[in-house]
Amino acid sequence: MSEPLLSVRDLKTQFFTEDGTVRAVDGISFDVNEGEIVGLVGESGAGKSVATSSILRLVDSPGEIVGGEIEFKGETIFGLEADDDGELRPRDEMLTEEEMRKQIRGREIAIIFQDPMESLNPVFTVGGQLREFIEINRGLDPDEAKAEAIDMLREVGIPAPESRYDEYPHQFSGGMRQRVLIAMALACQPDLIIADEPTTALDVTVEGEILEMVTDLQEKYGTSFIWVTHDMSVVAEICDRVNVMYLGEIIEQAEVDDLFYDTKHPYTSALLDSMPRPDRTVDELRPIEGVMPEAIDPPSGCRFHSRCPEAREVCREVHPEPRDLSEEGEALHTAACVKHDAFDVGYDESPPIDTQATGGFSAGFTETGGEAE
Amino acid sequence: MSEVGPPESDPEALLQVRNLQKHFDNESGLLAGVELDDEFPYVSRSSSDVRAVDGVSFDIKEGETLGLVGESGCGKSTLARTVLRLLEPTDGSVYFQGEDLASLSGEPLRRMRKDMQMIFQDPQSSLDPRMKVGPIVEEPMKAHDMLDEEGREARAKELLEKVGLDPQHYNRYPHAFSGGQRQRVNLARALSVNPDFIVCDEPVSALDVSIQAQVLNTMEELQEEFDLTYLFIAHDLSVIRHISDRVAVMYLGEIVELADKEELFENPKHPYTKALLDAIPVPDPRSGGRKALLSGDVPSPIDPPSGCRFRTRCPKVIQPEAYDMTDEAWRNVVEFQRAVERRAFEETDPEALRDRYFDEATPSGDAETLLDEALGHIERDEFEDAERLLTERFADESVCATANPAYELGSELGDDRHYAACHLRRDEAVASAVDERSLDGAARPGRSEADD
Amino acid sequence: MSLLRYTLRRFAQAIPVLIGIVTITFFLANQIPGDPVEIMLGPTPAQEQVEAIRARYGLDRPIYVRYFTYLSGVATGDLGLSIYYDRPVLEMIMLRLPVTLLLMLSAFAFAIVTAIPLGVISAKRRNEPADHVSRIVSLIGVSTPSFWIGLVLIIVFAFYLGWFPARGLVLPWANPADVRGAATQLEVLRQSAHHLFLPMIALGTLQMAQITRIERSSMVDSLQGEYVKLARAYGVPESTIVRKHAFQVAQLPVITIIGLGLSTALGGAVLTETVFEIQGMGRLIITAINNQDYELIMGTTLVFGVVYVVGVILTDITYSYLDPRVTYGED
Amino acid sequence: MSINSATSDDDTPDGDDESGGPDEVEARVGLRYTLKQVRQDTTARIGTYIVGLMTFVAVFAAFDYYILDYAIAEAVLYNPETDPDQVRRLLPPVGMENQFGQGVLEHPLGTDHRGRDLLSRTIYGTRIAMTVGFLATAIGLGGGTVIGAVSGYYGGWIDDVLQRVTETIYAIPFLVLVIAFMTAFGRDLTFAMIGVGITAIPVFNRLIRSRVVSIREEDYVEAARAAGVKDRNIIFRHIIPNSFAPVLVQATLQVGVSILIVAGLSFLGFGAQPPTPSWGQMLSASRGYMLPAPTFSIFPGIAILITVIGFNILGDGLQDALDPRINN
Amino acid sequence: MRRQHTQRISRRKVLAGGAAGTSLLLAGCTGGGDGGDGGGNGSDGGNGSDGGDGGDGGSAPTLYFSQVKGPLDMDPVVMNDVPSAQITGQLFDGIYEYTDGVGIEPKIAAEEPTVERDGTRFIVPIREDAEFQNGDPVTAEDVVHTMLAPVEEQTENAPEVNMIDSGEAIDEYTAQFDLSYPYGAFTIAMVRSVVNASVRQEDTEAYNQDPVGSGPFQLVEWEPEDYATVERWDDYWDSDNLPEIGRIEFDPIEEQTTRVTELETGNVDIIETIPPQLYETVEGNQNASITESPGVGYFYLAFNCANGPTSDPLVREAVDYCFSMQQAVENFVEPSGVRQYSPYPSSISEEWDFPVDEWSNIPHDQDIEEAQALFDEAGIPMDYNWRIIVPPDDMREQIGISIGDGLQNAGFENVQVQRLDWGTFTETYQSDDGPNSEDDYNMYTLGWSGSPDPDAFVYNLLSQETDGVTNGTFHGYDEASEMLTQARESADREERRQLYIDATTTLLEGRVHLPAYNLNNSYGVRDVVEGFSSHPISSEVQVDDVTVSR
Repeated sequence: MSEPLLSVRDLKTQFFTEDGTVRAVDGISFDVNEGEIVGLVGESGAGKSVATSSILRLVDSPGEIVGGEIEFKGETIFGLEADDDGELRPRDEMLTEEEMRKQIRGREIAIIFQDPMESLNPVFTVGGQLREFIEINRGLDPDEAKAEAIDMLREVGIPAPESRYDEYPHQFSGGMRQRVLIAMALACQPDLIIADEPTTALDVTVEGEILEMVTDLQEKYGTSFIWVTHDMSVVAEICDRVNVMYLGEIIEQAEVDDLFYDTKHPYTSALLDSMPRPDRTVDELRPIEGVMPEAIDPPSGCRFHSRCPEAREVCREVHPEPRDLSEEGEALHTAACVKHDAFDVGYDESPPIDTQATGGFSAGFTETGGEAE
Repeated sequence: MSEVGPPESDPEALLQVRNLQKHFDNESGLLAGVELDDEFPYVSRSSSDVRAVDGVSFDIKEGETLGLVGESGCGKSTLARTVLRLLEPTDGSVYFQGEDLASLSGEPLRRMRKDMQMIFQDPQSSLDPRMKVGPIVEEPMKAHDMLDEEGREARAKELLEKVGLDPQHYNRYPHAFSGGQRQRVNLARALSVNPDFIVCDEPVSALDVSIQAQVLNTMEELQEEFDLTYLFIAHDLSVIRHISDRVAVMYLGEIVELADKEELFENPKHPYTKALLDAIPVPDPRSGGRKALLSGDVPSPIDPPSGCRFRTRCPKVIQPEAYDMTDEAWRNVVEFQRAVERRAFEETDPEALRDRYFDEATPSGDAETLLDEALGHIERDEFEDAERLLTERFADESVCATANPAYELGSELGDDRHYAACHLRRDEAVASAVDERSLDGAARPGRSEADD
Repeated sequence: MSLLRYTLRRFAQAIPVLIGIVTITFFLANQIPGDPVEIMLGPTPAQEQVEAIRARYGLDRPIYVRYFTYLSGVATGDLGLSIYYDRPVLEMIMLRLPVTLLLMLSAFAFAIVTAIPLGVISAKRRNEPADHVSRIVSLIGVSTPSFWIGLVLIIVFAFYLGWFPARGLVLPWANPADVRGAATQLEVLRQSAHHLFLPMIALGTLQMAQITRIERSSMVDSLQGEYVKLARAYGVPESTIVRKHAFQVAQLPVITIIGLGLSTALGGAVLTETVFEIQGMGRLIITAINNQDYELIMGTTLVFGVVYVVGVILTDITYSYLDPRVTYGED
Repeated sequence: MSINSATSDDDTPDGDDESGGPDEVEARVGLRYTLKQVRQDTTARIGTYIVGLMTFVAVFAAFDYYILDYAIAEAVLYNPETDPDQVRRLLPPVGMENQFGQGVLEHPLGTDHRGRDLLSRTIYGTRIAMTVGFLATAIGLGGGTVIGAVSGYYGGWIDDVLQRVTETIYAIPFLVLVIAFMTAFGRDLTFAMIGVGITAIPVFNRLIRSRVVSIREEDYVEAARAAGVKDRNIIFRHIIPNSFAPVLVQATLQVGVSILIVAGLSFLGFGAQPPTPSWGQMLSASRGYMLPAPTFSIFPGIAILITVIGFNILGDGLQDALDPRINN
Repeated sequence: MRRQHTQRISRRKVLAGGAAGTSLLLAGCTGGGDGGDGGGNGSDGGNGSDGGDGGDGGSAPTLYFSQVKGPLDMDPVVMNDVPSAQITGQLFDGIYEYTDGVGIEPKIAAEEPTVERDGTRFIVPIREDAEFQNGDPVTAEDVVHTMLAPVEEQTENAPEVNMIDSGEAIDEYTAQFDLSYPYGAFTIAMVRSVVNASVRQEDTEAYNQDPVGSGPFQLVEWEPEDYATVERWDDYWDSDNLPEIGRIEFDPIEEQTTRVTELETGNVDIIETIPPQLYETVEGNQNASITESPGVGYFYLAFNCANGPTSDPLVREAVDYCFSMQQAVENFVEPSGVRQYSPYPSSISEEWDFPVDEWSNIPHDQDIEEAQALFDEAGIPMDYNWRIIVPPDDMREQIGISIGDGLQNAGFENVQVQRLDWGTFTETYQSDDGPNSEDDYNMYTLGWSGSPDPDAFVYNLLSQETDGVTNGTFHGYDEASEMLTQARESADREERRQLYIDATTTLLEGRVHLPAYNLNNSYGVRDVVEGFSSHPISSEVQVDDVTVSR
């Protein structure tokens, strides 16, 4: 396989709040290859959005990327090295802020945000906003940019794009606005588009249209996607490969079919089991007990152990790093669960933890979090 | 037509909703409705009522869960609130335990509320942040003078435990709980007065999937234990499929289809239901994705389409009797008409358009003449004329536009009758309440229940 | 709905408010103790003279008759006769109104021109020294009585430094022949600006401070908006984000605040005109009150109300112009 | 951090924000919470100190006047010396000199045009300012709450009528309105206070009405209605307590505004009459003496400035402390 | 400095203080420090009537004159306030006019009047060369109209001339007036601006806007209560007295600090009325100086002698003991004014040789114990509510407060010194039938300015005939009051003098008034102006000798 388009290694992003340090993204690694749609899936609070903003180095204060490497097409988006005093400082080849803005953002990596209602500036016309981004990222003059913008609007299925070009965001429905955002991303002709829960706020019928459109356009332009979502159905429908996040970590990574049919991590399977199905009647849902703990003070060992039906004592103590569990000749499939033999930390001998006792209602409380007072 | 009221419906039903309407006045204020025109008489009063719920009828039997599904903006939440008489209906009746809630108000209404409760979508905003969980759960009991103070506290704690919370959290404030737990508090509050009927307005849609399942399970357990009747509203068909006994599908203020769950999911009779089902993604990469997609936007509820409200997006609009086209040609005409309406193309050359829209099947006869005329308009850049022509002569001539559909069908799966508001079903109907030419959008009776 | 129709409708909606103002002022003015006729004629007028005057000003009729007469008068643009000056109230007001409007406009111009950069810098450099300075300036601005600022300005800039005149106003469109030391219209303008400077600052400081505060918080909000995040993600330079993307959205609450500030500023004009002895509406109403000149009190109060209502409508229109989300059809 | 961020941006009235300590079990609303937040917010704390100091001075001045020392009041209101020969008019503050003499320690801020001690008068003025500020605000708050709550909760024609009336009051620039009001009813401080209070009614009415209207739409109010809770209990148990924070902020700011307006009124001769040492009246009296004795007009001005700043920072601080967005 | 000491003829005009309301206007002149009273003025903006058609100031310099208040009227017949008089004095010539002192000399009149019929008939010869600005000659008709119109039209200043029974033009240049009673000060009453009878009668209201006078200046434009601009009439009939300055711009500045500031900055050349605390500031100005002279005025404390404790002379004396008027005047009035012991300003006292020394011994020095003793004797309870009302003027307020302090020092707990705005103030003290109750007021402070004749002061302020009009004391000294009427109606100066002395002594000893002070008419004048000096009559602004060098 050729060099991945984007390579993220051990990325750590933390938020320094009064209450303590929130380790929103805690050492994740994944690649995106050319022409691929990579899913990033997880429940709210898993750190998906922080991970994507980190890739563009757009983490807002008090958040900060504190470690790891991000390489994009050979350029170092983020990378630290220790200087003589042992202090970490950015490596020389790391892109400057100015270079990020001029070379990467929009031009190479574009992003689509979750909320189409808020992401468009309400006081400028849709076309104007689109045109501005095209001008900036493709160096076109205003007239060309406008023509391009109109083409792009038509491409994403906006009717009568010439007249809608001059309309304002509030005159568009939610689905239409999301189409505009997609048009923005595509129009800049980036190599990678990060789609941050772009269809979550939409009705299923609209979501369907948009996913179909994206699939078509992805084929047409060959753009790579990182598709962030919490919805396994969307993942199943659109992604080539999937990363499952839980509490700041990627706990399983696999091709989409493998993920659904050869699930390796208990969290992933619990997630799949807890969903009601539209295509058949499920009599009994099997929910994941408890709630996701606070990223400010995650559980020791495996972070999922407090809710895991398969948890054993060892899970409390050993923090598993993701390992490749694929068989020879199969696609890469990593998971971070000690129940697999590859880990060999004595899972089988370890006594089970009764998750019902710690799960259920009481684990739901957030009192485990340490307020620094 | 005006046959509303209990006589024809199931006397056993806990709740009977008859021709319920809720219109919102779009504007408020003294002069808000007055508009100044450029022409004489300069001032006019416009009425721009939003017909959020427009003539809905259904029954809910004791102990069952009726799922109500629809896209955002279809009027589900308004219906829920109107049924509970939190909103005053514009017209129609809601019989609950034999009393017409629509005609009640003040103290009698307040007392009725003891037996019907509601659970809201947003678990955060539905709990007063200033009140502790205990008093929140006790509040309805207090309002209905149930028990004494100690008794209420004991019951509150018991209920907290029942819904899966720790009774010791009686003294905590809502913000100390997670979303799923708050929804449990909501459940406990609703249950506190021992109601018969609970309206659940998207109770799990704000929750993460893993939590959704917890709450859904709890709700089912409680239903069993307390003999509850649910009206369960959701936009997520998976959730509906999981929890409901019967399902009603709502579109633009009307119920378009109502049937037993299995019947509805496996044998949908209304094109909208079909489209909706087809649009749901399945969490399975081998499922092959969505089958078909609906296009176009939901029309404005201020001025909904005549006849069948879904006809502007319906892939199966019926050909007007005046024409005799092949189905394919008719499909093309519809597609072309919608494309013109949406200005989906820039092309004005008639030939190119013909190629694009009528490649394999061209209408003949009158239809052809009309089509040529429309293409002529487009060539002269008179899109509006073309649109008007196509709409008036094709879309508005269809039976879908001229008559309000309402048909009772036999059910293939399950015993209940199957209601579908679609003219395609007129031949299968065992009963109908189609009022031809009643285009004013007024009373369209729904005869949804069989009387067995 | 077109802008014109929107405007017309807003004015139509203002009519009940204006009637309300007339009613309030009418009954307040009639509550005023003392007899205006006595003020006019002295303490021992002849009885027939009193009656003649009462008849002339309609004071002999019952109050409700006078109310409706007044109301219909107002509707036809007749605000009555000033008892003290024996001149039509409207004529006196029209003489003074431009002065007050000039003062108000310049004060707001000053406020807006200084406040917007201050607020933007403050928001951009949140919690940096520039922000602290601007916040302290605006805090002092909202906490200082405008008349006191005026007094201090007079002492410092007029008496000690002698840079500006301590009083009066020259209308920029005045005839150069009537303006001292001005031969050309340009010099009149210069004189006008010279006179306007101190009162403008005295009156404008509060507005400036208020606008700075709202501009700052509005910009802070706007800079946190999703659309700003989007613009950043698309490589838009930070300066463009501040100047364009965040700025324009942030101006909407500012416009609202300017509208609300009109009320304060009109009140402040009364004080400023007193301090700087400017012959405007503010001084007119004080004079009217001291002379117990009913008609003039009512007229000036009404016109103050009208100016405010018109101002609010204008800001509404500006708002609806700047915010495409406002449709002219609805409120 | 609460779990479901899907609803976290929902702006519940008193900021159920995402951050916040898990141990904190008390409500994020209400007086105790407010005080706690204020303690943690530096600006709010400074504001509290200033307002506290001014309140103390005001209470002390009042206490002193009525109970302890009649002579001080006399010094404030009348001549400091029983012997007019020794009247020292327009003295500068201690350590300074002007054409009337040299500052003396007994009159640390100097004397006014009648030889009265400026410090005592300024202190006494605090009492007037604070009383007027608080009472005027109380009138506005009381009237505005009743009108706003009734109008917001019931809506319909009651709302229409009440809103048109307050709108009209609001449409007359408030200084003009108060002047007209005082001309009609009386020119002294009491009417200034009432007048300013009346003009504040629309401010609170607007705020409370909009709070009520928005809270009325809150799910928890609807939940209470659905549960069959009586209207009265809904208003008192849910709506009013949840309007607390913004009203508190507005009321704090309004005290400052009222002090400013009353000072302006006194300056114009509407309000406190001599010899009552209200700050506005002192400023008005000092106008003629600004050139020879500028300090006479400086100190009352500074007193106003500091007091109003106090209320403004306290208000700002409260707003920050109670605003979930900034608190993050 | 005046270059010529004797200017043969000058336009002089006095606002004889006879009518109600004069005191009100006077308050403006004394420059109260309050910010709220009085009318408005100040803007240069707006448009007035455009009065001047002829007139050509040419290149002659402009004088910028800051008044205390703006003018109200331009028609001398109705005009009744100082600022208006200061301006109309430039536009009109008087029948008689003041010299640079309080002496009187003919202007339109050719010489002194001939007095006949025991002082009830005055025959006035008119100059034949005088001419109005519209070209009409000034005739006896005009003079007669000037004198009769106020009464006929019941103007506010009618009392100044209401002793005239009839008047007629004997021939074109001789006017004759018959009085209802002998009136000693009639010549002073004839210090009136002559109006153009025919023009005025044609449209009386327009005349007030656009007057036609015979004076050396023409009105260019003006705005009531605001500014006025006059321009030299180069065709002035009395060309010997054509002023040097080409134009005067009158502009009111109410606020004393502002006035001084504007003088400082040079925006105005002359400012009227320097308040005491600003003397030093103006004196410290290197480019300006002060010119002042004692005015024809009188400021006093008056008791309510009809009701309440002050109806008892003992109480009035006790009040006198309570405080030191001398000290109060020194503290609050000087150097803008001087202590005065009688109702007569020094110019009158000197001219009439009144026993000022004797009167100056009447007021007591402060003696609290004595005061307390007297209050005890009169049986006034210590919780009595004293109410002293004062007009919105700092000095008079301070006199009132000094008394209030004195009463407190004497042990009274409830003393209220109430500063009222003018309308309320005059209404309160002018109550028609005496104060209805003692609560209205116990004392008030007020001032008066008038023509330089004793009658103008004592008759208006102390005669029972003016009770409730300009006299708010409602005192019961019938005999003294009668004497004042006699003196008014006598033509014999010596007889009048004796009557005034007797009546005044009685009233002062009865302490109906406590005389307080008189103000100087003071002006701040920039050095560019030469030849301007203050005049005892506040409405007199004499500019004939004034030169401006810029």
